[in-house]
Amino acid sequence: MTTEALAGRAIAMKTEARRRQATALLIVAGAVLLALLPFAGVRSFTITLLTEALIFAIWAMSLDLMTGYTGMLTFGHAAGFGLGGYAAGYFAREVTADFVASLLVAELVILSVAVPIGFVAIRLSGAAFAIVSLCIAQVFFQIAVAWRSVTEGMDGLVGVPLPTVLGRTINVGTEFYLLTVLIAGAVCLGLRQLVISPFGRTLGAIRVNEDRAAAIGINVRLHKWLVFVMSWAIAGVGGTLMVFMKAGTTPMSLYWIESGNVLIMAIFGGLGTLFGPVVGAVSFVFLRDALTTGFEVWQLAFGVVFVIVVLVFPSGLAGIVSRVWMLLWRARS
Amino acid sequence: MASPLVVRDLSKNFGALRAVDGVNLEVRDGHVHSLIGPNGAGKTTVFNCISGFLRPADGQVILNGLDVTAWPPHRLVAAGLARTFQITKVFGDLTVIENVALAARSRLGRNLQMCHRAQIAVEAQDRAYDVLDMLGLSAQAGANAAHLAHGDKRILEIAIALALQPRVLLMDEPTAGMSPGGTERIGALICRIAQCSAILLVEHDMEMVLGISDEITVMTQGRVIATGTPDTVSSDPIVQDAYLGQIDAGTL
Amino acid sequence: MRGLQSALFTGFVSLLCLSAGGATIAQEPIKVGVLTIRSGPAKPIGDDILAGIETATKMYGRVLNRPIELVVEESLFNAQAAVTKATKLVQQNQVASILGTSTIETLALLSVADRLRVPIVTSNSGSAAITRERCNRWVFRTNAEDLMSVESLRELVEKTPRLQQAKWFTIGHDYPWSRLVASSVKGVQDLQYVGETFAPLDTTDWAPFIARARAAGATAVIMPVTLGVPLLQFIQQANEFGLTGTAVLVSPIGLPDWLVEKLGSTSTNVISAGSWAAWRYEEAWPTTKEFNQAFYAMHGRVAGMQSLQSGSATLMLYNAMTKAGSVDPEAIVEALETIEVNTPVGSLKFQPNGRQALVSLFLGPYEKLDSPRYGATYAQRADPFPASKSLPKSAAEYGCKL
Amino acid sequence: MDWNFLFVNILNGVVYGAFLLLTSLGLSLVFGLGRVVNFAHGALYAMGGYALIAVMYGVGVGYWLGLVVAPLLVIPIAMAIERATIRPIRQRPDVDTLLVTFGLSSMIVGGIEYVWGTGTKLLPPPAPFAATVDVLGNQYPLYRLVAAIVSLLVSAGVLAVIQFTPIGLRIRAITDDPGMAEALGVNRKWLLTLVFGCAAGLAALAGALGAPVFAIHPEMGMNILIDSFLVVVLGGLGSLTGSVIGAFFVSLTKSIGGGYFAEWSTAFLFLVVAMALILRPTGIFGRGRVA
Repeated sequence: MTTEALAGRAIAMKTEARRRQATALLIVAGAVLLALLPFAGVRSFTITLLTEALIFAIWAMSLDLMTGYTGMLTFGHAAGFGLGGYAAGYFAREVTADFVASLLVAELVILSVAVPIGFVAIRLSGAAFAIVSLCIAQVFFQIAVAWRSVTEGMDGLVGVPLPTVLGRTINVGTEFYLLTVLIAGAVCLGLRQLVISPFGRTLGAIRVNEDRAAAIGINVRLHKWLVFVMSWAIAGVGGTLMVFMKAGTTPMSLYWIESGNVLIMAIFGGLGTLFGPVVGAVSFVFLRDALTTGFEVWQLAFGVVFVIVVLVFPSGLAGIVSRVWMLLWRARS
Repeated sequence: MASPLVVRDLSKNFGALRAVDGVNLEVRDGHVHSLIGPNGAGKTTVFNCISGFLRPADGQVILNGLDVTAWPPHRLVAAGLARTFQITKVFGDLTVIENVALAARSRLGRNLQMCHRAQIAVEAQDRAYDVLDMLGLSAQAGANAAHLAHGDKRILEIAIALALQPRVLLMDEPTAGMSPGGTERIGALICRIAQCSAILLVEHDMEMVLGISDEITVMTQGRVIATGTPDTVSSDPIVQDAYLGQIDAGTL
Repeated sequence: MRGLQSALFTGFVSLLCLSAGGATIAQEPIKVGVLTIRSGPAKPIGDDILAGIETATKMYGRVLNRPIELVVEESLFNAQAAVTKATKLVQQNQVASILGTSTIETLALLSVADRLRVPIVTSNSGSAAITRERCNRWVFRTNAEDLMSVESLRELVEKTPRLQQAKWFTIGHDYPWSRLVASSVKGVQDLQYVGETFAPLDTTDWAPFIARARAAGATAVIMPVTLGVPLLQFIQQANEFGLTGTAVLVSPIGLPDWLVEKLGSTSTNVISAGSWAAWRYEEAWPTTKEFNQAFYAMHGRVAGMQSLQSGSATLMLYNAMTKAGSVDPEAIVEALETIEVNTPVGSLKFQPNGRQALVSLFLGPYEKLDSPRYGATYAQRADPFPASKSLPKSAAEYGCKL
Repeated sequence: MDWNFLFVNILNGVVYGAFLLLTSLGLSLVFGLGRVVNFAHGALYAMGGYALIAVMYGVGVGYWLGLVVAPLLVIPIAMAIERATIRPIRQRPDVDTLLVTFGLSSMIVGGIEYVWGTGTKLLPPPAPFAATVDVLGNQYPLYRLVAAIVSLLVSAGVLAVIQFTPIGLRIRAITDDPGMAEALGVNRKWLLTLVFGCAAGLAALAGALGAPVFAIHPEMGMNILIDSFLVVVLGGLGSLTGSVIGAFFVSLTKSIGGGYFAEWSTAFLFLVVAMALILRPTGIFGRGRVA
């Protein structure tokens, strides 16, 4: 085994490490940039849309962990999001509007549900898992409709107060936007660290080939179970933000159409990239707003744009961006 | 000392079909033990039962004196058993080194570790490189596994298994679809591997089997019809007319 | 196309005011937001709402010597989307007020009304809570809420022997208001109530629920079903199963007139327990006739229930602006609290210390007209049922605290 | 226990199951052949309804002729769509085709809204069948029974074609083992285009057949799409026998659930399907190959 070969490997690992730091920095820089927008004279409604987009981004990233990285296709990802929304919203209205407390409560509720459900659901894979996840979400939808004493049925949970952080009320607008940017950035960074960790790589192995993964000593079910629970928990963070932003929620937040939307955002942006879902969420929100204003056949336009993007850009919008990014990277080193 | 792998009265049904019927096996340390038989004899089923991919209907699998019957695959790996697949199942979109490093990391028990640490990555990488060096695959370390030549894929398959540092290695037709040259290469490898771990081998290439095996078990219709050294087995009249005849006609 | 029309219309209006005198700050149009359904199966309802607002805007002409510019937004019939769009209307278009919302949107806006800080006048929201326990100083309602409809239903039952002897059954969607209607019917004195069933919200095949009513031997079925496609499907299938032959169908809040036209003769099997509006009120009330004619001239069809209602809400708003003498939100709200206006649904004013308009409901059967009017061949006969009979005397009584 | 009530609900289930079978067969065929999860299937169902009123009120043909013509109009359109959007990306991962069909669904529904508007179109049942008949003492709409029989006959025809004709043999061959079939020299590309078209035809027929019962509006296909997905996965992806069983399993669960659990019926359906899949992950007739 030659010394230059060893040296080559050392260098390879160094560049690997450098790239990791670079990406982490990129995420932080992006968050800072976003946080500056309100002070750069961006229109207040654009900020509103961005807030919504970032909340969706959190949700889409959580789906990316499950579908993009672990290969568990889900049609019922509204469950975690909507559940978090209801739990946080109800707690905030009835007990205290403290954001952290509400978030914790939401997470507790989600865990208490996702742990047992996940334990059963992850025994399936592929289409069966997709359909079962859909079924689970629809059952939650029905519960939200029927459990009127808590959810107020189809009228929805209304009158959720503004959140407070350390006793200070966060007004929806710039303040709430900054909070969202902070959380979205943290989630993105955290997920990024997760997917490059040994755990993350293991998920990749499971995605590519479950038998093989098992054969090299990976406890496939345990991993899928953990991912399922984490993914719901992160979705719940988004749901909590959303319920505060909209000051309420309705069972429709658990409906399969919502699950479809988030799946579309993630795939449209590019699965397995974390970055893609963010792009997907942002473009989804802005596209929908643009198309549904004074444009009555927006569905037609939406469909056309959608089909074209999928046909012309494989691996989603992020595919393009990341390719450019890689080129730049190569150019640098 | 006790044999690392002992199989007693192993049976498995698929519906009405009794695919494996009371199979007994003993793989001794440092031995290459071959399992041969015509297609549909149940060899792969035996493999899947031993390696935890199928739950045997009956019988015992004993690994290093431990009863591991119907353990899930990942526990078996931890207990020192690894396998390769008949159809190549490398991780397509990863590089060769990542493929092996995955296994190495798994062996280091790092699967569940959720934050990246350089020094573990290094540890795993080094182990992986050692394996690749041993199998002479380090040149392609950076290549995408999916783009390897078929022969190299088969070697990678073995490399992944070896990175798990198994006491017992199950190899399912490692030479499937390989050129004579490649077959020799594999044969040589197997002998080298046998020095550190016992091998149970399913193989069609009689030449090679007779060449490298210390012990051979012959199966037909899910039953063991003969066990012994290459010479005894190849001279065994039952085996002759039940099986070897056809094979000779087929291969030679 | 409706969008195009309104664009042309507003363009036309702004042209007018440009030609009339130099463009001073006073000429700058007043923006009014219309947040309603612009796509999907429920769109016809949105169409009627928008058309009514456009008609009323044209009828009223300039407000505070300024033209009105309608800014139309799609609510997607979804609470969360509606909140975003309302925010857009306020933040981006700086509208002076929001019109056109239905129950789902109104309930969602209630939570954010204090952030939006513009008057919201809804004309198409049934849920009683909106002006009762959940009432909000920014949110006004011109249409009668569900509990008022229940009162008129009571009256209807007392007046109609056929309904008194009937065996009542409820087939509704699983909405709180549906259950409210059901429980109120159940509560009516010496009424024979034989059962109820609530369908999932995405029901397309009503056979199982019709079977339930059959098994219970119902002869009067009250149907708190979402207006639009579901109600249409339900009535058609009830007809298909011959339920309309054995039982009378009672619609708790009346049928939109486009739906009546589609149903044709089937609609005569339906009794309205009290409609939010009825264009045949014109036989008794000139403002309605005036509105109907303007509407027909503008849209070439009859002014439907939702149109008459949204038109009324619009007129209330414009009169309030005129009285307030400015488009300052606070001023408009104060004006809305005090004005009394002649509208297509009668002379309207909001209940003191409340947000519910003292509006009549309209009873009467659906019948074939001797001769088509405004292109309509079937319509409801309009016998007004005054708010004094359907609404508690003071807002405080039903829990509205502002 | 009211047996008659149960009977009526079962009857309702069988009728709805017949419609569901038509849509599910197409979905299952397309998946089996091309691994295409067709989200646009519901939109094609709606297209059938609109094609029907187009030929009835546009051309002025009668209902039954329209019933034949409408699917024939949809088939070429669907084939063109497949050729233009799905074939080019066959080599990409399955999610891409899923995405494209999702976009297509939105496009078709939007297109329908653009051409016909979003309003609901009511279509009276054809004259002789507008009445109700007495089924064991229950007034039952005659048209529903007729429509159910028609769709059952058509489904049977489709199954026969798949089972006994050379083309059917090829379809089964590819469904079982794509690689093998390629080797046999079956032109998979065009076969998929053809089958996609026919599947769309079946959906369109279902849409047209159901028009007098469920009315016609742009989003009429959405609910039946979800139900069909349940059917196909429950039956075992690509297995036609499974689809048949699945269709009636789903429809009966739905109608009996509707009769006895009212607002809980859909939740009940989803629970049952989830349970069934957890017990049998590859579906009732799945051959372990869950994509």
